[in-house]
Amino acid sequence: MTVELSPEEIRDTKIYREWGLTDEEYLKIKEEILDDRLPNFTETGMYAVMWSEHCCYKNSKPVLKKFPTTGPQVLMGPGEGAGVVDIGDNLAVVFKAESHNHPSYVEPYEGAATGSGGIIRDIFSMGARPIAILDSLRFGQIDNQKTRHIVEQVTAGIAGYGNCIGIPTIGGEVAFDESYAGNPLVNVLCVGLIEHKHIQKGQAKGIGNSIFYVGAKTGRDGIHGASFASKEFGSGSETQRSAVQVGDPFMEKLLLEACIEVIQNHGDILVGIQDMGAAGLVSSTSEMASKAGSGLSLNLDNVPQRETEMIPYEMMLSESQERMVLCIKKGHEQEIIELFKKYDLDAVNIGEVTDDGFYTLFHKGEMVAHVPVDSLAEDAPVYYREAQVPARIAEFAQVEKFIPEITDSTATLKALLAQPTIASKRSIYETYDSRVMTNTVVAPGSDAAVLRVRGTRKALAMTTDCNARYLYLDPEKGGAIAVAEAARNIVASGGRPLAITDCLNFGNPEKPEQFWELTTAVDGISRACLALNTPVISGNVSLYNETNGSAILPTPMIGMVGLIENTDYITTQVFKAAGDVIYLIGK
Amino acid sequence: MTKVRVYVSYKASILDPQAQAIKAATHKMGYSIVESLNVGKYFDFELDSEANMAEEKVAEIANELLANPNMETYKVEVLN
Amino acid sequence: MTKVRVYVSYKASILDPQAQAIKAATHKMGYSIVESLNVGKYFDFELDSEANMAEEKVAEIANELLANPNMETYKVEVLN
Amino acid sequence: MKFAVIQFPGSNCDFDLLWAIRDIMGVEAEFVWHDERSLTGFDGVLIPGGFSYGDYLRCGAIASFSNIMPEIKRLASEGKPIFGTCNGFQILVESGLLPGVLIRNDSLKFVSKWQALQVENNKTKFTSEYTKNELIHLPIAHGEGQYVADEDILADLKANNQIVFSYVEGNPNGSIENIAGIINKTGNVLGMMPHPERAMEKLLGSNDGVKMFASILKNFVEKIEPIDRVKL
Ligand SMILES: Nc1ncnc2c1ncn2[C@@H]1O[C@H](COP(=O)(O)OP(=O)(O)O)[C@@H](O)[C@H]1O
Repeated sequence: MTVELSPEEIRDTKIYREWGLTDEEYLKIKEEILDDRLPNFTETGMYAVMWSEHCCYKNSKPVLKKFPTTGPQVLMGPGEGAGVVDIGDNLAVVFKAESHNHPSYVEPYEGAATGSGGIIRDIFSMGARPIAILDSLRFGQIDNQKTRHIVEQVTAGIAGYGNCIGIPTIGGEVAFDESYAGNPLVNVLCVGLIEHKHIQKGQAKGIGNSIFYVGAKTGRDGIHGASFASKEFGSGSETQRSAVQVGDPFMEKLLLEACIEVIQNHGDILVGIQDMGAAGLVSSTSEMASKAGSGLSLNLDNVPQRETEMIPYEMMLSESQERMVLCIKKGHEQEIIELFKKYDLDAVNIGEVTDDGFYTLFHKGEMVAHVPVDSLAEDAPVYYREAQVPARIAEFAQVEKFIPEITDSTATLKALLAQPTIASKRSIYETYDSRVMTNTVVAPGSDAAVLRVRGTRKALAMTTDCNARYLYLDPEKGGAIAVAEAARNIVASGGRPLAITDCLNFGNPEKPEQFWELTTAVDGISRACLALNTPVISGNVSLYNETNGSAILPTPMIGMVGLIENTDYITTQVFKAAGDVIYLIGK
Repeated sequence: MTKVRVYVSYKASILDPQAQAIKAATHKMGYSIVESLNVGKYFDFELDSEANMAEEKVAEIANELLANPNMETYKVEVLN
Repeated sequence: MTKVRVYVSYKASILDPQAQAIKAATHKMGYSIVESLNVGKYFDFELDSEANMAEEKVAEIANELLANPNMETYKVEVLN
Repeated sequence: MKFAVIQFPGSNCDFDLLWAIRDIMGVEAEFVWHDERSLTGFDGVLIPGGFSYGDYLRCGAIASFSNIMPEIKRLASEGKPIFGTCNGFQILVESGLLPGVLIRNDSLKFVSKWQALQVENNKTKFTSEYTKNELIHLPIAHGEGQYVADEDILADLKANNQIVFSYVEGNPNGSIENIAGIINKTGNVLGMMPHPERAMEKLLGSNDGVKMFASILKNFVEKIEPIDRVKL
């Protein structure tokens, strides 16, 4: 059990540093936010996770501002759980990608599984029914037992979750490079389909409205997961963690169906809905209130708990999976409780919306936290990091252009095909159910995957792409190429690119050379997005991807969705018949 | 020939959705006297080795292969 | 409160793919002394009932739910 | 004629099955929640694939104790068609409506792909529209589809021509005798691991599953009242 330090002990021991807060940030909390009051244990813990890069994007916010995010097709851009794009017929696609890199190194199966679970919740918390999963994976060279184990377990985790919940995994990419050996990348993209009228917001507003906790019980799992994901890996940190989170796709399936039923049939009493992801309860509820300009008062005694003697700090920071927050119109509480009961799920009233702008927590009759809501969410600190061109870039400029000489093209082709990064990924994607929901027209094995949109003539094409080696050589061009490749995949499948999501996997932003990679890559992505009219509608940032000081290749995964107006236009990669003419198009 | 059994179970703080589902099923079947349920695995080895050595080797196997140290604990027991 | 444990294992006639794979893995890791391996599950119950009744009820649960008589056998054991 | 598509917590091919029978075959069908205790008014039962109760314990085991099960057994005893695919097959086996067991694939991996099958017995009410030994392709997607039965059961299955579908061009899960689907002795309960409901439209790669549903309708239904087909 965690022992709570007093506010004075926190100040004197500087324990907040271990949780990821700097001295300046701690002082700012005390002096600027709490009017010179020392934050208590619960409050300090909440600031530590809410002000982590993972939750508030404090290092990447200024960079993300550079993305083009609007267009006539965009119904909702970055800011909500996921972005929403119009596809006509009063329908829209909702999509977003999420990384779960660090947890997947520590515990590959559960890390990947809970990563899938998290992004799926993001999609249905928008009101959409998830219709597809894609992944983007990076591992070390697959010539050793450890990497093989990680590959096996990560893919088994993605399969285990997606197959069980019944969402087809229809595409992805896998690449191998030494730089990922101690820091694999596990990015999962989820796509949902929604009628315009059902689009939800993660907001808690309307004084007196009820805050509901639904889904799995809270345990002590993954406490400080968010700040953990915002720190570099080094010797020691592998053991510095609490219980790993375990995914329960069965529970999530029930939660998914129950939430969709609320959204579609009880929309009139639903004010807002959001999933509990990183930094669990505190993050979801404070963001919902901050977004709506409200305050919130929660009674933690009502939080369903899996373990005994949990303290407020643990309940607020726990990253137990398969939980959601709903804001329900006052007076309709019983309706929600009954509905969730059908699915054997907990739905518990844990508090209400207030108008004082404060985030207030009660536990066993005592007030255990009282801080301005915005200070946790909207007003978290932002840092403008320094960028510096890495020495290698200048060196590259000196190197003469390499033109490979091919004497035996058969041997070269075979050698290329034998590279794990290029070789067929069938052994992976055949463990993913790619046809459940009976919409899959083009399953893994072609360029982009294609799903028909039931009830229309339309289809959706989707793909994930990124060649990190290009970014290592030139982040600007490499970033642009990733978007362009995704667009080519969509077009080659018969579609018109609509928009992108991304996972920006980079190293430590506090190191100027690595920050340069990030900001320059974003320039390239933005340029390509503008040229192709594919705005960025959602995304995710994973920084500090380093092991013992050495960073991964800059890897901004691009996920793109395109619209195929008529299923007759769907094309696939394979040659169809002997005698057909082959054209090469482009430069 | 020595018989050695390894018990592998989840650490107390780890969520075990399977145990939850089975417990719920017993209640639905009318067995409301079930207060708690934990589920584990066991591995029965027969080894061509005397007891001490067998136990040691199985402990190594348990540690490396059978139990996931992030989530599970194990116990080794010589049966004969 | 009574603690009762149920062991469930495959009948000998069923070839358990998981046990085979684990045995092969131990050999690959150099533990050639592993002659045979069986994998089973165990279920630890806590019941709000005295021992006799608890054992009886758990035996029913094992028989109906925990083991599939077509492929598995079970054993019930009162622990305290 | 009205079919019940049973929904268990964790079923995930429930819509696929409903669409197949209702929207494509044009027959009335409705979801029935596992907690219901009556199937009055229904003339056939379709049990979908998925992960009922998360596949915890054994696939299909917990579902086979659902409140609806006695009713399914009643319909089975009355000779009404009962069909289970994938997890539905597992549930039928766990509940004793079909013999044998399904255990983990011999590869220990989930396998999802198109699978070639042979129609071993086209004299059943579920397969009469196929020709004998017809080669068909259906998607499979399962982690525990290895069919296992002891010698007696196997001899029985063979003696009564109860093996309806078998895997050809490779056995994806180690099933004994390449068994992919079996029928009960009275010929009205069929379980199979492959998914005919996923092979109903050329657009999705194959419509080899249509003949199975067409067989059911032809053989079990005296008079079909077609409903308005929902536009696909
Ligand atoms: N991790 C994965 N999960 C699912 N499908 C994958 C995965 N990796 C690759 N694929 C699929 O394999 C096919 C080939 O992928 P890839 O080698 O990335 O091709 P390309 O370079 O042409 O995009 C694509 O259909 C892709 O969706």
